[in-house]
Amino acid sequence: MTQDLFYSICGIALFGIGLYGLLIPPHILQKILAVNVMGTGVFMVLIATAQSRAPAIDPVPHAMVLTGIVVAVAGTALALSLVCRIYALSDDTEQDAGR
Amino acid sequence: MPIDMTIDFTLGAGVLVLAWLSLSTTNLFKAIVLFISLGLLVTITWARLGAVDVAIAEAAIGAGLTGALLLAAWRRLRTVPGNTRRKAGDNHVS
Amino acid sequence: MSGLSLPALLPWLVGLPLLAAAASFAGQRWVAGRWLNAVGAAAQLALAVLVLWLLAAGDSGLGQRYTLGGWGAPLGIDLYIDGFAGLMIAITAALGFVLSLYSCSYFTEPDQAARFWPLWWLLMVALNAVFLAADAFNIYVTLEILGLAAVALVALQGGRPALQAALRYLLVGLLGSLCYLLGVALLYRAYGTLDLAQLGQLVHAAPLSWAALGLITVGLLLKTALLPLHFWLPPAHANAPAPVSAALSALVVKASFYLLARFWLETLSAATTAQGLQVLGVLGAAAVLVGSIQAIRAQRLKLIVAYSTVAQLGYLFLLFPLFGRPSDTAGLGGAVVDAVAYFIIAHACAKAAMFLAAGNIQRAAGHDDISRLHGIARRQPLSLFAFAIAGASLIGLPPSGGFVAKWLLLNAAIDAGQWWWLITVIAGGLLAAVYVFRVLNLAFTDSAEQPPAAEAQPVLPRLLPLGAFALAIITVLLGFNALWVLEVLDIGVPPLQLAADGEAL
Amino acid sequence: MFRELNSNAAPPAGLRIVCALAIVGLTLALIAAVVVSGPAAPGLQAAVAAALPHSGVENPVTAVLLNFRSYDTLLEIAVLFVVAVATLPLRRAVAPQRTEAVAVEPVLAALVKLLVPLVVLTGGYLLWVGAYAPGGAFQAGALLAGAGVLLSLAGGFSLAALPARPLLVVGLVVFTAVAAAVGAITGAFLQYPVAAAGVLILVIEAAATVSIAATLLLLYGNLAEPVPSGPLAGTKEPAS
Repeated sequence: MTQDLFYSICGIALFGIGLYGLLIPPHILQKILAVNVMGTGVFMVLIATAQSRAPAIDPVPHAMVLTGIVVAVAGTALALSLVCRIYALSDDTEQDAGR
Repeated sequence: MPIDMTIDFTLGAGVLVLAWLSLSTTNLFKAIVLFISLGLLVTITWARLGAVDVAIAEAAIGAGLTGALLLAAWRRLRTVPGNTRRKAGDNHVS
Repeated sequence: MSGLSLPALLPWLVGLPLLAAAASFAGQRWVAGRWLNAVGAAAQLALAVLVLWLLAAGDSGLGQRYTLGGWGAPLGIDLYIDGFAGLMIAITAALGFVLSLYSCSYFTEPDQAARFWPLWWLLMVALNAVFLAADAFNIYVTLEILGLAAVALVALQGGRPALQAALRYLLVGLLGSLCYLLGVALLYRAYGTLDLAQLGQLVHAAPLSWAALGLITVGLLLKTALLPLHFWLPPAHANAPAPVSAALSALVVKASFYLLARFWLETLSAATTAQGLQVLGVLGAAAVLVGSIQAIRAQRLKLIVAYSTVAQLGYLFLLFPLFGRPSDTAGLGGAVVDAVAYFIIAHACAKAAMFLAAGNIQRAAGHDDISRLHGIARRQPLSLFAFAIAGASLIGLPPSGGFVAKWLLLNAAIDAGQWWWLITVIAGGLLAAVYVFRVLNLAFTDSAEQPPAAEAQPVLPRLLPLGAFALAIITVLLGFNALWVLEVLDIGVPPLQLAADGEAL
Repeated sequence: MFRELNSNAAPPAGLRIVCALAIVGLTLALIAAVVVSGPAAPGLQAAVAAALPHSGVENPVTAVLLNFRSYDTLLEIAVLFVVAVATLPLRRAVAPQRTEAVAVEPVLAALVKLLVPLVVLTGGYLLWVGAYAPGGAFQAGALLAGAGVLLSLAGGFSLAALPARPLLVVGLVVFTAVAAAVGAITGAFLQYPVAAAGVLILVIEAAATVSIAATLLLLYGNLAEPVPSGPLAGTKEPAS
């Protein structure tokens, strides 16, 4: 098994773990974590692909991942700020949980 | 080379296990800390795959800043008992 | 040729709103300056009209490429415009102008206005960039701007329902983006390029192509809110401020649909199957029925309009089974694409008019609970009139854009020999009639226990009902100017295919 | 599916199992697709290497980010700008009035005073070195933001004191302005004249670094010190 194939598989598995985490776990913060885990999985596939062209490493996927990391932190920050605003508005978070 | 494969398998398995633990624990603080450790392990992985630019960004933004944001949000969710619900401007569209 | 060349204008479709975003952000303390945003929107409209005119006047009748940075694909990023893209840009600019004027009157509170305008302009940036995109990864970045700006605009209203809807919208959007990005990563792994045109030539039926197609499809379907994945749309669209709801329903969901059409019928067409196309069509038909029924059952005016969007989006997906698998990379054109593109435009105008009208009614009445909206027609005649005209277009009554759109769609279905889609189109029209007349019926009847003058209704600024009314008029005008729209659409389609269509007609 | 904001009730076991099986199936299918399709196709490294001498920088990743695919990076800065606009507190009047002043340990304060210039210096170095070696605007911006976080932790400065608006927007403005200006010279939007490419890229990166650092700092500041924002400007929790 080549290195790039191994990390591609890891990346897809990470994507799957993140997807399960997004759909299943109870807390919103963990859903936000899960989105980040999914993103890391995608990045791993990209970096593995870049590495598959060794010894000349393809810099384009690296640039894509750099862009992706910044986009991910932007999305995470927006999500967290929404969570905090919702929390500040609620009397009792449990009460609204089932809506 | 056997040593190389050992490193790769350790890294890959470590990343998957940390991700799973982080998403399956019921303790939020633990989840965030595990996520930050995941970011650090991923940083090592990027460096190993020759993506040094990405590794620096991952350490600074992916693990560092995202971790700081998550911890800050966690503290607010824990400490602020949002009991100052304002009726006006809240329910006018519900 | 004159000094005006079409491709050189393309980057300004992105650059102009980008600068406007920065300017409206830097000058947001200047309250009177908000009217400058309307001027900016007029400039964008002028630019879009100029682009469309040059596109239509071009002797080649071909799509046009622009190489950003002078590198050219696959190393650099290109922009691409053909008739379909040009029309989407034009409808974005046209609606953008009307909605900007409306928003100048709508957002009177400085804090809200200060945040609205930069986000609004960034939404325009993203829409134009999506329609011009010719690079798979570039689309990911534009989709993120689009998604995050849309979420921020939904959250603008504040209040728990809006914030929760925004949060759910955000998570769904991020999930969709990541599915799309994984698909792009697999495509790059398999073919080593990100340029859509090059991918279109390289892609062949193989497991990795199917995996990429599946991921890209799921990602974009989530963002387009096709039936089983539509759960996030009604709360988000119903709880946003009126001009935002209008833009989301009219333009934002169409952007991801546009990309789906590009990927399925152009770039990845070699990896598609006839069954896959039929499945998309069936989901669309189901969306028409389920969305309409939920609209009939909804209790809030804006929620009715939002569910109606779920239903109307379903019609668009008839594109896939009716278009079928292109035998070669032929470009998006022909009678079916005409019908669907026309449907997009007609629905965009009608739905924007409807959301503005609903927003006016909500603002005037202080709520949009339809059981308490008896006799609203007397107090908001112009808004109600706009709602009625837009409703007629959604039902498909002549003379309206919606009528022509459905007529074209019916023709396309018969031409394709797939008459069974007719049932969906007709049933959808009847169901739309039910929810539109349910609102109108209430609005024109006075309830017994109505306290007419008890509560002083706030007087709306004149522009608010006028904005809704103007869009309703455009909807009708569209019905009279169908031919011109259809001509533009065929730009970028090889003449061979056009000739074949001509014979078919 | 995304209904619960904050409940700790786990979904029913049946749903979890169905979900898990579906995801495992999907993951295996994707892995199978990758495995059977054999080695990856040749990428763009040859094209990048060929064009690198004309890009104005020596680090291929920086060349891709700021020259070959600079349009992506421009839009990426727009993404950060979206989030900055969406979360920027609008009312300065009710800015942080934290009653319990953070008790700053003198040792920590001294350490931070020593550390922050070092971090800022490293950030500047990363920005400059990005042309030749791993580094660049995003890494530098993140480091600068880290320095800001450290400073605010030590009580050295308040985030509200920054002239936030110009800092947040400068990256976008400079990038767009340079893109258009070089377009007027070379004929294509974002096409730098080869001789000036290195300098122009450094200018763009410097402006971007400032905006990135300011945005990241703002995002952290919003969460760390609860400032009322936007339509919720009245709903501040009592400082207890």
